[in-house]
Amino acid sequence: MLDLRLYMLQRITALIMAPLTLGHIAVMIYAVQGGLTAAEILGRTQGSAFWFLFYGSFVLAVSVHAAIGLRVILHEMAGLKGRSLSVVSWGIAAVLLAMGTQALVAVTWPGGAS
Amino acid sequence: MSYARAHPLWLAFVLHRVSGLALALFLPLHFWVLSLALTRPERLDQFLGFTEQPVVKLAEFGLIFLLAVHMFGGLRLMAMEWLPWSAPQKTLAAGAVGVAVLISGTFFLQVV
Amino acid sequence: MMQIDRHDTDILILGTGGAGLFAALHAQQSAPEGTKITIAVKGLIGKCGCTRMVQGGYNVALGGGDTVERHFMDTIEGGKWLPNQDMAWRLCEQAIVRIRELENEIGCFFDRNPDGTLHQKAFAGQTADRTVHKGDLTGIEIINRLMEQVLSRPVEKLQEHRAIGLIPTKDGSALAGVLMIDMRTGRFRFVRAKTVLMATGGGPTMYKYHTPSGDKTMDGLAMALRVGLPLRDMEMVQFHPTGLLAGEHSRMTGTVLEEGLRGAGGQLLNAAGQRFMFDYDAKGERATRDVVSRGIYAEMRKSNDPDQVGMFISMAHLGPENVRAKFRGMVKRCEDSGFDLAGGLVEVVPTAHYFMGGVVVDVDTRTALEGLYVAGEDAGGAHGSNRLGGNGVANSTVYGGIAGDTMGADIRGMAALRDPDEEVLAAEVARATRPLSQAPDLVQPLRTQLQELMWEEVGVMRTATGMQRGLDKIATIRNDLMQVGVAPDNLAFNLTWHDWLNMASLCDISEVIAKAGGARENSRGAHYREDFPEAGAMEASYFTVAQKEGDDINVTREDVDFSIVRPGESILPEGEPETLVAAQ
Amino acid sequence: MEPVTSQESALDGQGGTLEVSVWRGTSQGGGYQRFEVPALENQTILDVVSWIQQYVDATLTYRFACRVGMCGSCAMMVNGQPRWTCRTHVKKVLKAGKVQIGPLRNLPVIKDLAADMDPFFDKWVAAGGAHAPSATRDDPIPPVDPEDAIRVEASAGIECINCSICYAACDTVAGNPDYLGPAALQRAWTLLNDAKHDARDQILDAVSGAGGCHNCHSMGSCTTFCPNDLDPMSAIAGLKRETTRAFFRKGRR
Ligand SMILES: Cc1cc2nc3c(=O)[nH]c(=O)nc-3n(C[C@H](O)[C@H](O)[C@H](O)COP(=O)(O)OP(=O)(O)OC[C@H]3O[C@@H](n4cnc5c(N)ncnc54)[C@H](O)[C@@H]3O)c2cc1C
Ligand code: HEM
Ligand code: SF4
Ligand code: F3S
Ligand code: FES
Repeated sequence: MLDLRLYMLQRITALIMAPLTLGHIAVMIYAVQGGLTAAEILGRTQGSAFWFLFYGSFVLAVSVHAAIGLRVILHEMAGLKGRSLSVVSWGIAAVLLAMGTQALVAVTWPGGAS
Repeated sequence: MSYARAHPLWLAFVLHRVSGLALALFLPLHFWVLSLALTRPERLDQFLGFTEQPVVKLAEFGLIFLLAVHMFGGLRLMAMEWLPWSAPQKTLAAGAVGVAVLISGTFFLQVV
Repeated sequence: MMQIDRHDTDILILGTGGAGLFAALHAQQSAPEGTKITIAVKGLIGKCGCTRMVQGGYNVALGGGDTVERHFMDTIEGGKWLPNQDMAWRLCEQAIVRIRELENEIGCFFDRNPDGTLHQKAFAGQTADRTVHKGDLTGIEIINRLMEQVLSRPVEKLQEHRAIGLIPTKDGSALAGVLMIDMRTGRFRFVRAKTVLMATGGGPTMYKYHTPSGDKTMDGLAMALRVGLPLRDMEMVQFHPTGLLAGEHSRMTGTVLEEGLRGAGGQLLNAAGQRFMFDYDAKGERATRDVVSRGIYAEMRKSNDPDQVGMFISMAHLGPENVRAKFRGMVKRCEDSGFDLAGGLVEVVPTAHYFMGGVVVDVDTRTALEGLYVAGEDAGGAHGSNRLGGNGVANSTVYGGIAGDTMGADIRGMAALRDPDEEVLAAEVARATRPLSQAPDLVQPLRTQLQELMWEEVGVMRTATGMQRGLDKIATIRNDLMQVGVAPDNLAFNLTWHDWLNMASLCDISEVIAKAGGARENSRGAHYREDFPEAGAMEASYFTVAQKEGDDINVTREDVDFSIVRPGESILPEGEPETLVAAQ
Repeated sequence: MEPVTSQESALDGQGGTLEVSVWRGTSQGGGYQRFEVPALENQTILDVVSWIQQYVDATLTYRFACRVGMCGSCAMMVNGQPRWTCRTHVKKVLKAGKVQIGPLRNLPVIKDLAADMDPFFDKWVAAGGAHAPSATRDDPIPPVDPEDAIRVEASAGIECINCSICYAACDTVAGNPDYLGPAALQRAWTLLNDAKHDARDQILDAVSGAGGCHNCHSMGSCTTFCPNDLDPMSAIAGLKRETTRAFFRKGRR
């Protein structure tokens, strides 16, 4: 049930996420190697516009990307189609976006927990 | 019947789908844990402590490994779709990426 | 009695080979707005019949020294002066239009020369490089493209509908419609139409070794015979020299190993490993199909080892790698059935390939029965005693198109559908349901017997006594067939019932072949009489016409009308070279 | 593919019979039925099926025409894999003297081994698979450089015999009944590269809809199983590439 538009959206979001994911993994390696604690990490990310944009675009992209991906799987393997498929896909996107935003705020908003 | 389709490209597809699905299931969890930082910091600390346990650690790294697998798989796919390479070149590229994933994966697991 | 579904259309086309599909397209272009066109076919649209199996290609004179006149002269001389000259002329002339139509309108990809023009090559018997092709899978290209065009148009499609009877009007003056079996359900369906094109493609599959596709069993000619139409040149069965021999039980047996193998230097060897074709003709393996077929047949007769049936084709001396590269498809095909063409020996036999005989038609495909048109391999006349390689598909596409145009025009003068003679309809149903009320038995052994006897008695080389023996055996087999039953409880897609019907058609036409063969007391083209090995005087050429009268088949002779050129003469300008093909 | 180079018996040590299970039934359902078939040399799966119909069970239904891999009407599932049965030597698929034969996957069954191929051809047409002329029978035949890269690309898939084997092999078709499938899309790719084709823009539209080329996951089963060694997967990739390009040219619509 992928038409050109959904396909493009999925590929574009994938392309956005690829460097972000690499960046994230790199940071984690650096953090773990440097023996940083969670609090130390958060101390650097909270209040940083860079990390807000970094993880913000990841959250946006992944919500779209995963929703489209699950939509395909639901259609092909669970036989969902038509309206119910759209509703569920939008639902997934919304849940991911909501939870992602919450996490984003927690991690990058100034004055979050430390 | 499944053996009928057990050829490399099909296996690559299955791997990509399974990893994508696993990521999609894991991601909300990950978000939830992180958001604890905002709502109930002490739970986050608790949780982070919990993640120090080897089993959990392994699972976490497994998921990061999945992310790498899925990402390289996805990049491989987009290369197949968009780059007008010949079939052998694509096979080579996919092979190279696979090897890269393996090496970086093991390296990563060693570091931590 | 069985119930019959009734169905009406305006233009009905039987068969989806080159002739049927072209007729559908042309009828759509020429018929008045709102004309209903229906295609009925024994298999799936475009996937059955022999046009799809065309390998070598399509003959058409496209300049470079070649002319319609030259193509025509080759066709007449190849047919040993028996062709209907007006039909042959129209074939050669219209082939030019049809090939442009195939390229420009239908979208075929034909092979090109480096300079972008169409690549053409020469089959044996041609005096110019004339054959347009798509590798050695020309038919697939032509039929796939035609099939797409027809599938994407509003033509009614009755697939897996087998025509079993042409039903005339009560007074017998015109055709009312066609009785068929919807094979998937096993039900009868009678379709009325103002005009009907019969393009069921003949198919000499009553021979032990044969090349045509399995759906072709002479149904069309048998129907035409029953409705009383005259059939011409019915003794003319073309054998291809190199059919694969893979055992009696295998459907692969008889299928063609392409002509190009011999052209490229392939050698024919006997069981002792010796070449023999030079004993029969100075051109050796490169002689024409009929000559090589007879050479192999004669050599097979000499062998008295019952386990050693055929001769062998050997390519290995040309270098297995080279052969593999040049004949990739053929090598792979042999390999799939267990033979090594590139490096080993493959056993071959002459195999019945094409049927030159057919319904007598005019140059516009009309028959003696109003409303019935015939084109393609079902129609007789264009090839005379021998069809040149590459003229078969040209014939079916040219005349299929003409049939479509003619029907589209004629239909304007036909006000109403005609009512069938219900008695004939009932008789045809009774004929087809006969086995259903008898004790079930095997059909296949009878088919094997028929194929064996046609090969032995009415095959590559014939004698009066042999053909008479053949006629007696055909009668016995037909009697046996009439006793064989098919269980009536499940007629949906019942192949055994259709095998029975196939056998009925094959028996009918086998008898005509043998009778016509007896009536021709000379040897021309594909017809070789050991008791009359001479060709006879060309000026006194006659063709045979067979017609059913009561329960008898009458065969008469008619003089060939040399309407364009007389034997010994040529329409080529004075001083034209004999051949334009560079000697190999 | 292991080359078969000699004529020795297909069945050394098989005791002279094959154990064949054949699917029997209609669109309403059915199951496998067992037959014992004499083992012979040079025997194809089509020969096995024919023998059963001719000598044991007169009601067995299957389909074939050309007998030599040209018409694409004899495809069936053999031991779970889609194959052209007229060109599949028994020796190639026999497992301990046994073989299982069923109707082609991903298509409705008519009866026994004969599948209804209409959906396959409907999609062929829906993908824009019929040539649209840019010239008529009165025009000269246009010259085409056989070495031209675009012509070479167009020619790559031209020898498709529409046997539906790729369609049966594709799991995306199985899960997504609207998906046009590899053969139809390959045909669309050929036409897109055909300089003579007059409706090239329509092709991009036809393959960009809900059942279009973007559903393909590049599983490659089509290419793996195509009996003619064609490569629909790459053709589909070509369509994805061109539609992507068009997407950025036109901007989001
Ligand atoms: C292996 C092979 C190779 C050949 N190579 C060449 C070549 O290189 N060049 C060349 O010029 N010619 C070649 N020919 C000959 C050529 O194929 C035929 O001359 C030509 O295609 C006949 O076309 P047609 O339309 O008359 O019949 P076909 O294409 O045979 O079509 C007949 C149609 O009628 C249908 N039909 C049959 N019975 C019934 C029925 N009872 N009811 C409904 N439908 C029915 C069939 O299913 C089929 O669809 C070759 C033939 C063969 C067998
Ligand atoms: C990091 C970079 C990523 C890249 C390059 C990427 C790439 C892709 C691509 C190309 C597809 C299409 C697969 C197909 O059509 O067969 C895809 C599917 C999918 N992706 Fe991702 N992805 C990435 C990250 C993610 C993440 C983080 C998730 C999870 C949250 C995810 C979940 C999915 C899912 C569920 C699918 C559907 C799988 C399928 O259809 O089989 N992806 N991905
Ligand atoms: S691409 Fe290959 S498998 Fe698919 S229909 Fe064409 S010939 Fe058959
Ligand atoms: S098997 Fe199917 S998923 Fe694509 S690559 Fe072939 S069409
Ligand atoms: S019977 Fe024609 S492809 Fe097998």
